[in-house]
Amino acid sequence: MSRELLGTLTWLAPLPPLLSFAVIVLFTNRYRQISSAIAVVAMLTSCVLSFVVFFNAVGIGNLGEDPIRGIAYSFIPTAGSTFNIGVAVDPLGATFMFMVPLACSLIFIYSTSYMASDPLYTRFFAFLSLFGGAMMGLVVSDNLLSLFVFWELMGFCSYALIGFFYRKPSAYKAAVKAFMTTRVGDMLLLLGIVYLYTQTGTLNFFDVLHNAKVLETLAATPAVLGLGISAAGLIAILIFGGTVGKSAQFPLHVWLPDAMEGPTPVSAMIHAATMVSAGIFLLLRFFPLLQVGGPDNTAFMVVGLIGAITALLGATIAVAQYDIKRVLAFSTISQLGFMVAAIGIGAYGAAVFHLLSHAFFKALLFMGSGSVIHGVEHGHEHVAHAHGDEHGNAEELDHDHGAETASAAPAFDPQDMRNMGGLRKRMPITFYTFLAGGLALAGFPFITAGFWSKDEILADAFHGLSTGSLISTIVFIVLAFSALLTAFYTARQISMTFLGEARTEAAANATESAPAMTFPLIVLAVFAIFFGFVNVPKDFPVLGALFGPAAGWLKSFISTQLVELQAFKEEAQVFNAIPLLTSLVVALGGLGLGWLVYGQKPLKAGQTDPVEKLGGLFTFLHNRWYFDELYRVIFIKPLQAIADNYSRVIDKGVIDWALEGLYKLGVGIAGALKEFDRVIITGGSDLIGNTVRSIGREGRELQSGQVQNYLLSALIAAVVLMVFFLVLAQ
Amino acid sequence: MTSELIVFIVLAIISVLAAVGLLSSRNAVYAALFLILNFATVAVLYLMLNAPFLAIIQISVYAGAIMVLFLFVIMLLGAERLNQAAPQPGLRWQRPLAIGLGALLLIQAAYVFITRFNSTTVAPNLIQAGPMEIGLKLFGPYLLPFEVTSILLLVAIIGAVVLTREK
Amino acid sequence: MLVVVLGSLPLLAGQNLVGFANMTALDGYALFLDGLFAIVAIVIVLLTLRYNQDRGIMRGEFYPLLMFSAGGMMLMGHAVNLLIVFVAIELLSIPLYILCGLARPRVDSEESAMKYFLLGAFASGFLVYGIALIYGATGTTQLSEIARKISAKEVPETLLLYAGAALVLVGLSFKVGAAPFHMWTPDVYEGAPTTVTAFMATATKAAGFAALLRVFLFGLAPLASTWQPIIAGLAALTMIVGNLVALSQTNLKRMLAYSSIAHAGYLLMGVASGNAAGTTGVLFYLVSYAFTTLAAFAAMTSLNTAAGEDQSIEAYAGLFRRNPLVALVLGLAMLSLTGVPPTAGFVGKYFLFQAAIESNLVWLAIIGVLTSVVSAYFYLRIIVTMFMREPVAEPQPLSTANLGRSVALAITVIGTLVFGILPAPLLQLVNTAVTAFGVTMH
Amino acid sequence: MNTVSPYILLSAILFSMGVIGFLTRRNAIMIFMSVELMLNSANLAFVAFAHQWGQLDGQMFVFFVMAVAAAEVAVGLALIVTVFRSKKSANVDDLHQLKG
Repeated sequence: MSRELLGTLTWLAPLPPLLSFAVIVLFTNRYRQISSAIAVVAMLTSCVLSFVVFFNAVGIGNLGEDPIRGIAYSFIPTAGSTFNIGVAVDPLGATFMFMVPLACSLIFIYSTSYMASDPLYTRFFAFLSLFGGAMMGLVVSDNLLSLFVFWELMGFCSYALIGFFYRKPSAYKAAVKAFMTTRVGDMLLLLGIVYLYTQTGTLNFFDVLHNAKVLETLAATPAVLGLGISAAGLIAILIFGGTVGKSAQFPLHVWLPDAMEGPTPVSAMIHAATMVSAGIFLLLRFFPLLQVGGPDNTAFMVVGLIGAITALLGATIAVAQYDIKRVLAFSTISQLGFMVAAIGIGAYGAAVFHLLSHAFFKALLFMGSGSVIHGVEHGHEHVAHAHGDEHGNAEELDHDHGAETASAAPAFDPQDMRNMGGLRKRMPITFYTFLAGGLALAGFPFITAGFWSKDEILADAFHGLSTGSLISTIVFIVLAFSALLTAFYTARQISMTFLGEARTEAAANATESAPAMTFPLIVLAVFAIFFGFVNVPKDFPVLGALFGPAAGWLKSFISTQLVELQAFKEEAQVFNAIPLLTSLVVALGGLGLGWLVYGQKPLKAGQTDPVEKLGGLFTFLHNRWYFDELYRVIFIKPLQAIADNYSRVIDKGVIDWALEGLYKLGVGIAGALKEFDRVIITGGSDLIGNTVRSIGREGRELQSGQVQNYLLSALIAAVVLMVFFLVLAQ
Repeated sequence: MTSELIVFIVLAIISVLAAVGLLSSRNAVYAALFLILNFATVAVLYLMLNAPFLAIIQISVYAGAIMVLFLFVIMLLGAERLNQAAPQPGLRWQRPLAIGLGALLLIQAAYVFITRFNSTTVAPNLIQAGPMEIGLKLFGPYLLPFEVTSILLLVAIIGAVVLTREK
Repeated sequence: MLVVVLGSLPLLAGQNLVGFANMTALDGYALFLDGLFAIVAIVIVLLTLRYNQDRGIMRGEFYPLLMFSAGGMMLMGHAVNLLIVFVAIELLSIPLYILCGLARPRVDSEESAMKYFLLGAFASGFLVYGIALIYGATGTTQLSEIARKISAKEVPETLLLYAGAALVLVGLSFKVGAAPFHMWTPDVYEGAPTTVTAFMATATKAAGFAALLRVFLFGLAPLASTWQPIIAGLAALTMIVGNLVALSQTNLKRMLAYSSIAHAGYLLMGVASGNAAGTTGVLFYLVSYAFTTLAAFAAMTSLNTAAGEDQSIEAYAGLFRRNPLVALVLGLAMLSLTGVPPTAGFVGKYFLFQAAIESNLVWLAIIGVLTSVVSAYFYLRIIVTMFMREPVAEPQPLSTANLGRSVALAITVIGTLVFGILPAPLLQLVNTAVTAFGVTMH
Repeated sequence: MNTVSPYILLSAILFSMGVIGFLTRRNAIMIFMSVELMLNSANLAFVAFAHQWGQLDGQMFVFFVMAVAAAEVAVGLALIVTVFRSKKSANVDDLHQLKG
């Protein structure tokens, strides 16, 4: 197929879902079946188009240097340069064009059954289509600006979908939290975009990232603000800020666990196919900017460290969760940390590989958990006939102590793993597919995709370690430990959910889900097992030879993408047994440990979870290291306080404000002094406190909220302004 | 000390005193009369600054027409007694502060002007600023602002009518 | 009549004339602003037709006063002489004082008018005195002459000049609602009839910036090194104050007033950067901001009930269920104000940040970015309230659809979206305007 | 005198007094008179500068300031009358419904 035709197809690929959004919103929003059919068909069309592009792209030898380009149109003709928006497919984009539409299509199909009884069925599909379309658009964008547009569009969709059960207060809180948290990252990204543009005059990926000259200039330019790093480094770090937000890296990871307040297919979209992958995708795109600084440069260090911290953080928290989806959410955070850490040590190919395999098995796990929840809910309904809860509309018991849950006191939580058990017999398809996904997540050796991709990261980290790279050493150790935890909590989850005897009536009466839900599970299970074989290392004992020329295909395909830079040359790696052994030990060890604790003697109803024996550590982990509480104290409260106080200040006039500040300061000092008095001198007087307080009270009487108060403050400003002008004039 | 300077000082003192009177009088009518006095002295200053036509306008339009309007409204509303007995609680703070700030502003201005004392001189040639010259300017280069101002006055008329008309 | 003005603009495009004794200029910049003011005024008229009927403001004077004010704004765009700047400011302000009070005998309307008037008069005092000082220093009120004399070092008394510049800046800051000269804004906006508020929030602000650009980037351009840090400081303060205070507002109109202050801060950032990119940013942002804000106000006016307008944010709970179309429009406006692509607000912010970074005001851009993160919170709160909450009260009968209002809604929504997705044509216009403006700076 | 500086100084004094009056008086009419004082002092500055530069332009400006002031007075007094009618007071402190 000619390149022009492929370019056109690339243009067309993101359009069907976007169009289906428009069509559903404008025309068919009253017809449930038609709407969902349109959405599914649109996504499948997009999938087919993408596959055509993908399989053709695979055949093009020099795709890395010469990507497929679509016709560009002029977006912002600025004075100096024109700003073109176009599409392009390079090896990185091509692999995403395989994974994204495939995963999306399966999620869409799954949703038709999962959401079947929801009253806002059509709205759900509209937003889901927009979400998928935006992700497709992001993947094919050839420049940072249109990428950012789709990026924000996705942010908005995630907001709308996480808050889909808007009657549930926790859902819209989660939606706002997701939007606000990711927006912090978005703004850093925007700064990065603007800075990149001022430095290079273009935002086109290929003009910047495939151009060694531009890259080296950027690396040689010192960054603004005298940070002591190069412009390339600063831009990379700012753009990484976007990734931190979108891909839920520490310290902006707090939104992702709450995001599972949305319907389960949305969680699958966010955790696998779209949102979080977009963040990693962006970072992968800008890998050359990181690379140009040489190994172990500041930007690499930042990325690697954040990734490692996140991997560990997510894995530890996941151990102490009861909610089936929440375990998966933290495991996503942890696995994203793996990918980011991989990028941080320069393991580009390994990161892509892990991202893709993770997308498949995590989508599988989420949809599997959705199937479980669905089944348990049905069981619950079966038991308590009268109850007609909406799907997923269950309150959470474990973290929301608000009044809203109190009203529905003995609410049954179909997502709590303590309410499950023994589902293996009730839901066989779900069990076996979930098992496949779980083993892939745990990195069960040789037969799962997760093993190969995780092993690849560890191997690269070990390679860096052996060359004395600091960050690689950290990453290797942290990731190995996290992988151990991962295997452990996976075993815990599978055991608690599927093995043993049912711990509640609901679980005992659970039923297998409909074919529309199990079909995608089966497809994804196949990928979760076999996808790993696309990238078996060439020099791997026995298997490497078995695959012959196909071994290490993904890595060699994807690496043509990168420009050869003086500063960074990846040497050919030799096979080393240590990382392989590490992978084997952590995966099998974690699974074995989990099996010992949970599998052998499954939990009985009412029995406490063995992890709770960890005591304080458990509480700490169960409460997610108290990050939410910390953020509330550090950011949200002060901001709210400033805002509230400021409006009071306006009311009173500026002088009063100053006096009140003085008063507060005085009270604060007085308080400190009083403490000092009490402890040291015992007794003493409150003279100072009283004096300042009375001054403040005097000031309060100013309260008038009058025009003249406004003007008084304006006059102060005018006087100050004059002083400035006159001083600066000298 | 030239005679001009003496006259200036006398007039300046009168105008400042008139302004003080404006600020401190408890009766709005007196305040308005003080303002008229101020305007009148400024009109004399205009004369000294070679602006005879403006001096006339100052007296007839400003001190005459505009201030009469003020007095008219004061009388109409019966608001001449200024209720200073019940100041708002904030007034205690606000007044000294406002005066202080005003003084600061003045000091800044004074600083600017005093640094220029004697540094600049008046242009040697006295310009003609009679009605004819003003008129020629007004309907020559200043035609546009003149027309705009007339629209402005029209707006003011409409506004006054709209705002005060009872339904 | 406005349509005629708008129609005649293309005919005049490409002209670069100076007329009326060099007091006014007919250039791309002025024409661009003329177009903006004409469109805003048209939208306002379309909205007002129904609004006044709903609110019982039966006064034919509304329209001529609006036209006079719009005329003053256009004059402001053309002004290249400080005298015209002054006269234009008065011509645009005085009708607005009256318009604010038109909803009388409602007390808040009268209060709004009175406050606006007092503040406006005070600001004019500063402006006139400032102009007097500049005249004293340079001997002319012609902006080009001022610029020439300063560059040629023919101004011996620079202190006088600086003091004058400071006072003029104070006067104009009042008009654009920059902190700390912003305090009148929320009170006046809240009390005035909503369509007048919309007009003030968009057109008056644009006119104020038109004057700021002409005076500072043209007339006082040689003094840039002095005013640049000061305006940058004002911009930072304005962004911080506007966004933070908006957080705790419970009245939508008041929140929009604080948001307009915050946006004045972003615009000041463009002025402070003092380069062509900044001018481009300001002009583009003025347009995008105008469309977005008009969309928000247009949506607000659609919700008048027979009982009056309830401006509290609470009243918007569950609006999406009651009136999905209006909720969507308002939601779009909020997104654009937040600066979420692909809306016009995003493109505008992008240019302004870029301009700031280009003139090494990185700290200012960072403040802008941080405050816009904060701003997302209160804009989003509106969306949450509309889409995700149950209606608090019984659904009230909404005033029925109206052709003029529908057209106005359509114009603003299309503007907000089109300039966000396809900014190129508008940008072309802006560039023409900026070229004509002839930014004579570094 | 061969400098206009004393005149300018006087105008600055009057301007400051106008500002002070604006901020300290509570009666809208008095506030308004203070504005007139401010404008008047600006006029004085204009005339003085016109004298210094030997130009007519400064005087022209004064002419327009006066005309604008007249328009402002008409509207302002009308507003005062309106407010007085509904509030029975010309005190600006009574204007405090809108705040926050």
